[in-house]
Amino acid sequence: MGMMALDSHGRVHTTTVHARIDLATGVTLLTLEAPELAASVRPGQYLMAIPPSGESAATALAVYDVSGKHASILFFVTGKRTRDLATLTPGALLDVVGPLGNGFDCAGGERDVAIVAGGVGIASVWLCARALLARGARVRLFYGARTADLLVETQRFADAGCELVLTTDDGTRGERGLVTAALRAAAPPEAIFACGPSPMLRSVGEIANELAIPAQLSLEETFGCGVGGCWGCVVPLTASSVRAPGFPPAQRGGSDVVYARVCKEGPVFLADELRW
Amino acid sequence: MGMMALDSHGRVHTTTVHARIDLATGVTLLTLEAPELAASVRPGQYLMAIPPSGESAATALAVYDVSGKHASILFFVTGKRTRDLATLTPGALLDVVGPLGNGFDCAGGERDVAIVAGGVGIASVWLCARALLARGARVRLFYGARTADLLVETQRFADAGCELVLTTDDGTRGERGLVTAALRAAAPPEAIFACGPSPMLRSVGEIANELAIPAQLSLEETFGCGVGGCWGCVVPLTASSVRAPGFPPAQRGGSDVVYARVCKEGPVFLADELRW
Amino acid sequence: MVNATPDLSVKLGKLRLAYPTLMGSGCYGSGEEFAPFADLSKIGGIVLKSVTRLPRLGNPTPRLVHTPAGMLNAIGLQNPGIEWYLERELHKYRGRPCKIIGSVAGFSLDDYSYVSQRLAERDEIEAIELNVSCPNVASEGETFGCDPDLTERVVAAARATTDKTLIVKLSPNVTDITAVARQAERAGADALAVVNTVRGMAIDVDRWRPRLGNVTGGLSGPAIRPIAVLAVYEVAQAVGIPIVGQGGIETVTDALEFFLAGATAISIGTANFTDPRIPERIAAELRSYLTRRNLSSISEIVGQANAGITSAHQYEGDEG
Amino acid sequence: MVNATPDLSVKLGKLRLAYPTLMGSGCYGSGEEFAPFADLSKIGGIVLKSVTRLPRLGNPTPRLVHTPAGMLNAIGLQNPGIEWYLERELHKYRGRPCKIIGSVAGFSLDDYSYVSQRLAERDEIEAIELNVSCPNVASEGETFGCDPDLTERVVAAARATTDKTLIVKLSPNVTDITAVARQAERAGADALAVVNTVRGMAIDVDRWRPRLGNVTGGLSGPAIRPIAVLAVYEVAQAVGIPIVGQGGIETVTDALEFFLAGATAISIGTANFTDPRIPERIAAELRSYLTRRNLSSISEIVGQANAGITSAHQYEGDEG
Ligand SMILES: Cc1cc2nc3c(=O)[nH]c(=O)nc-3n(C[C@H](O)[C@H](O)[C@H](O)COP(=O)(O)OP(=O)(O)OC[C@H]3O[C@@H](n4cnc5c(N)ncnc54)[C@H](O)[C@@H]3O)c2cc1C
Ligand SMILES: Cc1cc2nc3c(=O)[nH]c(=O)nc-3n(C[C@H](O)[C@H](O)[C@H](O)COP(=O)(O)OP(=O)(O)OC[C@H]3O[C@@H](n4cnc5c(N)ncnc54)[C@H](O)[C@@H]3O)c2cc1C
Ligand SMILES: Cc1cc2nc3c(=O)[nH]c(=O)nc-3n(C[C@H](O)[C@H](O)[C@H](O)COP(=O)(O)O)c2cc1C
Ligand SMILES: Cc1cc2nc3c(=O)[nH]c(=O)nc-3n(C[C@H](O)[C@H](O)[C@H](O)COP(=O)(O)O)c2cc1C
Ligand code: FES
Ligand code: FES
Repeated sequence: MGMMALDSHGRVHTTTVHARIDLATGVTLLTLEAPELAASVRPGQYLMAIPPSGESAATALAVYDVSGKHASILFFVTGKRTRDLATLTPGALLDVVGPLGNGFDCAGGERDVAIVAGGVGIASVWLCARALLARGARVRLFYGARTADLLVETQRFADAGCELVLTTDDGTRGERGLVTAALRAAAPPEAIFACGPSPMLRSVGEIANELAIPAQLSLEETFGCGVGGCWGCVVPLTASSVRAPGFPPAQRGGSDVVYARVCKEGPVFLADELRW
Repeated sequence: MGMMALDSHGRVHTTTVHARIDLATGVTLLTLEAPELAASVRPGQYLMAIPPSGESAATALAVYDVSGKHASILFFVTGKRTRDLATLTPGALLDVVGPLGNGFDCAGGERDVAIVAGGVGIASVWLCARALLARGARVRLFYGARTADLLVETQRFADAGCELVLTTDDGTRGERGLVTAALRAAAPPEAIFACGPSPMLRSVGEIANELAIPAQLSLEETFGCGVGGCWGCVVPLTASSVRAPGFPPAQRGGSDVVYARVCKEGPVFLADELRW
Repeated sequence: MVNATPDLSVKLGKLRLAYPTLMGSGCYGSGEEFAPFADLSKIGGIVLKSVTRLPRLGNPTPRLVHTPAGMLNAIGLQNPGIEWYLERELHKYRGRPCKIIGSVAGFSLDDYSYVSQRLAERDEIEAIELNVSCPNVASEGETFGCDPDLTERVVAAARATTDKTLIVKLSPNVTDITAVARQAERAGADALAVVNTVRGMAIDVDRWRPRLGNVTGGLSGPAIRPIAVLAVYEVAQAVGIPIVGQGGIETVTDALEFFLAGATAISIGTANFTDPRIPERIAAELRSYLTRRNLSSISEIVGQANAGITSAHQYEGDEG
Repeated sequence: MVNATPDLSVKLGKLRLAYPTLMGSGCYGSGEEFAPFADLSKIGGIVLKSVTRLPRLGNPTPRLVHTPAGMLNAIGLQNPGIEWYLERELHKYRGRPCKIIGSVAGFSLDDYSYVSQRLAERDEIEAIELNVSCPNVASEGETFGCDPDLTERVVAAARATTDKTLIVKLSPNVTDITAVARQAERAGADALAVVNTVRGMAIDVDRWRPRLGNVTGGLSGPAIRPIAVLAVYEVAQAVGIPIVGQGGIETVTDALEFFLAGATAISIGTANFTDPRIPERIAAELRSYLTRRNLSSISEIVGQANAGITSAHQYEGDEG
């Protein structure tokens, strides 16, 4: 299965907060006026949000949606930096670097695909879902969260034509349990696109590899620079991967591995090239 | 001249931001709904604002004004903590500790008094001006700032009946130069009440001592705890001062000095007890 | 056990604390300053400001500078000296609803043993902390804590003067803190306070001068937490006596990092300058954390971040 | 002079920088990663990621943790090894509009001299920085920088291999950094980089494990600035060679603190993760600061926070 061309050219954009919606306590959707960014984003790409306070590192955030001159971000307040971003209101300026990274390849021929999202992972898959639906694929969204309130934007996906399979850890909405259990229980799709915490992505990868289904996984590692300069965000790949950086491989667990940068070679990788 | 009883009993109050006015870029006036605080504040007292972000130390801020169940603070954004506070909008919660410290004694018999304020010092003197005017004193406000925009709230003082003498470093409003020069040039008052940066207060103190005018100076040291526990905010006093803490004095510059805590024994001290 | 409220009490040598939280020396006065805002019956104890043999005026001003996620201080051990202290200060501490720990600083072996003895004689004082790590007194203070052998001698001298719990407070400003820790243990320390402030400095770029009257100061607050957590983690593997972890603790998460690294108790200093309710809040949240995990006592998590991980990872870290 | 634009150029040994700003090793890749966002002709130079004799896979993940006003990293010197590096990486650096400085790390004297020599031979490389202070490689790396005598030998070995500017990067994780600095100078260093990261650790309180794959890491960012400013201030009084100040520089004020403390140039690392425009902004604001004060060159402020203040204050600090 082919992936889109490696490397992408982000820029620094000064954007203006156009609208703000609080989807749940601690979950914010900001729509930014950012014409050039909006015009150049591809599904699964992200941006680095430069902290309005000037303090602390920039924060990696998926570009959730784009329309016209607007691009939006959807984030969960988990610490200082997202708390900073959550103070922004319409009219405020926000500098961002992007679009960055290699996103999902939605141009494959599969007719029946599954999107698997866990927690904030939902922010990385909307553009992907839209592209897949646009080319006429059946799209099932397997979406899990800790509790009902944190299952956000489900209506948007449903209205667009996705079939929703929801799960919560506490059973307050959808099936109780892990989203990967729901995936396993369902009829196998032809391809999988997933974003969420590492444990979830690992088991999505296992499922995909068992069933020999191609799976594109969008990883969330802690970022430093976000642009390929610090090697802080790496993940082990099989040395033969097209995305493996030109480095001498090392033996690990019986195979040749190379650490690739999630921010630069990724954030999307194929399940069968990951060696974690 | 008598000062009011030492020691004051502050408490932690959870207040709600009632109104916000941006007096100039980087100068914010927040009115807080804080009934008990408003009821107990005396002129020249301050509070410690607990950072809404939870990060960094609390910030010492004068209680600018009180009316009914409202108390207000007026602050200049100089760094991280005031920047944090400047993100607050009506409806937001702000916890504060106060009222704290020993403020101005406005109950003296002087009929013709001068209030000297430099920069943010203006925030500490409004309640003092009001009290002095209320007992029929002639009040001249000598007020200096870097530039015209930073001379805030002048109308309020004028409307209340103060005679204003304004100065700016750049001459954009009032006389060009230091506010202390204006004080020196004016007819001597019977008493002085002052708040501002240390260099200003030192020369106000010198003027007062030369002319043998009683002067109450509200000091601005960098605070740690703000409640007397860390001895970080001290200023040297003559050992004979009523406010000198019970510590063995040490010889310095030919006189017996003791370090007193600006947060606890102050922030207001008499010009003739300071040994800085 | 599951339904019983978890036990937060801990022991440091003979000293039993109802809560595993001490208030850091020099940060909490005598407690009375904070009493209007904090419930002293909900903290383990207060470590008093360090006292010396002779009175000290302390450092010139300014003594404090706020820095990113922290604070520099150079108080310079302002204190009235031990005699005055015993006569006119100590009585204040009677009847505090928490433990009172005296802190001793000095410039010679004699200083430390003399002041320790005079303090320990008094029954207001339930334990002694030796501050061999104050960075703000033209360095003599700190040299003790930066030299394992000097530390051993100071501790031995103080140890000889009292049976009360003896806590030795270590400096992070050393190449190998475990060497100092081992000597302190050997010399008879009952517990170690890890760590004191990290030496630092700030400069006024308008006036081209140091921002502290003393030029240099001690850095505290969240900025130093990763440094302090590591110090606790390493010292815990080097000694068998309990550790009082400190350095930037502001939340229950921060506190848990120290317990998991190997601290038996924690100390809260600078966070009291952020919000005086923090110590009580941390105690309450520690209890709910333990309850959520069906743990019956804080002691069950002490050092749990520790087991066997190091070697494995470092092996892999050396690959390539 | 007043009207001429102030001169920001500085010299480190033979190396002349158009701007007094280097990009910290390991933080800026080869520069190409930042080129779309930053104007490389407005920075002094880039210190490349440290390279070792043999390839290194680097540390297991996670390698980064964000901490208050800072960041812990434990990359573990991931690099392809010197041979591969010379063959397949170095060509990238040709024609960069700023200086390129190679960084050498190792585990033996041989490593350092061999890699220094191989790098220095290449004309893409205009100076060598010796990283004797990496805290993330199971400690061997750092031991060199924590021992004055080992440091002297490593520096002497590298010095013998090249006439190009040799910068020695010091560790803050020592009791007395000036001792190491003096030995490095004696052994022939042309300049000192002060300081590398401070050792630290963070613990995951949900999973009871260290948050870094390598357990411990190096703390960088504004959190360590007061520690780094003091290190520069003290080293500047101990040696005569120029200092490249670093540790938490994010703004022109931060940069000025380092120059006033005694740094001839500064290095910017973690701040590039906040905003890639920071180095260019700092250079521009340094220029206006000098202009406002009618100064003709950055060199006029180097070490100005220093003169004679110390003694006066510390005398007073001992009063009481
Ligand atoms: C490519 C990419 C795209 C992303 N897209 C999005 C997105 O669209 N929306 C979104 O919300 N996020 C997204 N993320 C994740 C986001 O960048 C991170 O969550 C970021 O760290 C948030 O920063 P913070 O400072 O707010 O939280 P941090 O301070 O970094 O905290 C992060 C987590 O660490 C935990 N933590 C902190 N200290 C401890 C401790 N001692 N023990 C245990 N846990 C602790 C916190 O509780 C929190 O869960 C993305 C990440 C990547 C790599
Ligand atoms: C009793 C009392 C009452 C007060 N009342 C008020 C009030 O009513 N309103 C008000 O606005 N303020 C008031 N203050 C002052 C206020 O508490 C302080 O300004 C406080 O430090 C603001 O905190 P900050 O974190 O925003 O700024 P900080 O981060 O503390 O910065 C304070 C100052 O230090 C400067 N600075 C930082 N680093 C450097 C450097 N390297 N070189 C040179 N300068 C540097 C900053 O530019 C800034 O001017 C009061 C203080 C006291 C003691
Ligand atoms: C203002 C101030 C004064 C201090 N004075 C002392 C002292 O006299 N003796 C001592 O052992 N430690 C002293 N310390 C260190 C603290 O007790 C504590 O060990 C250190 O600040 C780290 O913890 P923290 O980050 O929670 O403050 C002082 C700290 C501060 C901030
Ligand atoms: C992710 C990361 C990787 C680093 N790698 C190296 C390295 O390979 N060699 C080195 O000498 N310093 C390395 N450093 C240290 C930096 O070059 C710099 O000295 C230090 O981070 C302090 O400066 P700062 O606070 O501006 O980042 C690294 C720092 C970071 C944050
Ligand atoms: S975050 Fe720096 S290389 Fe990926
Ligand atoms: S600020 Fe702590 S004693 Fe005044």
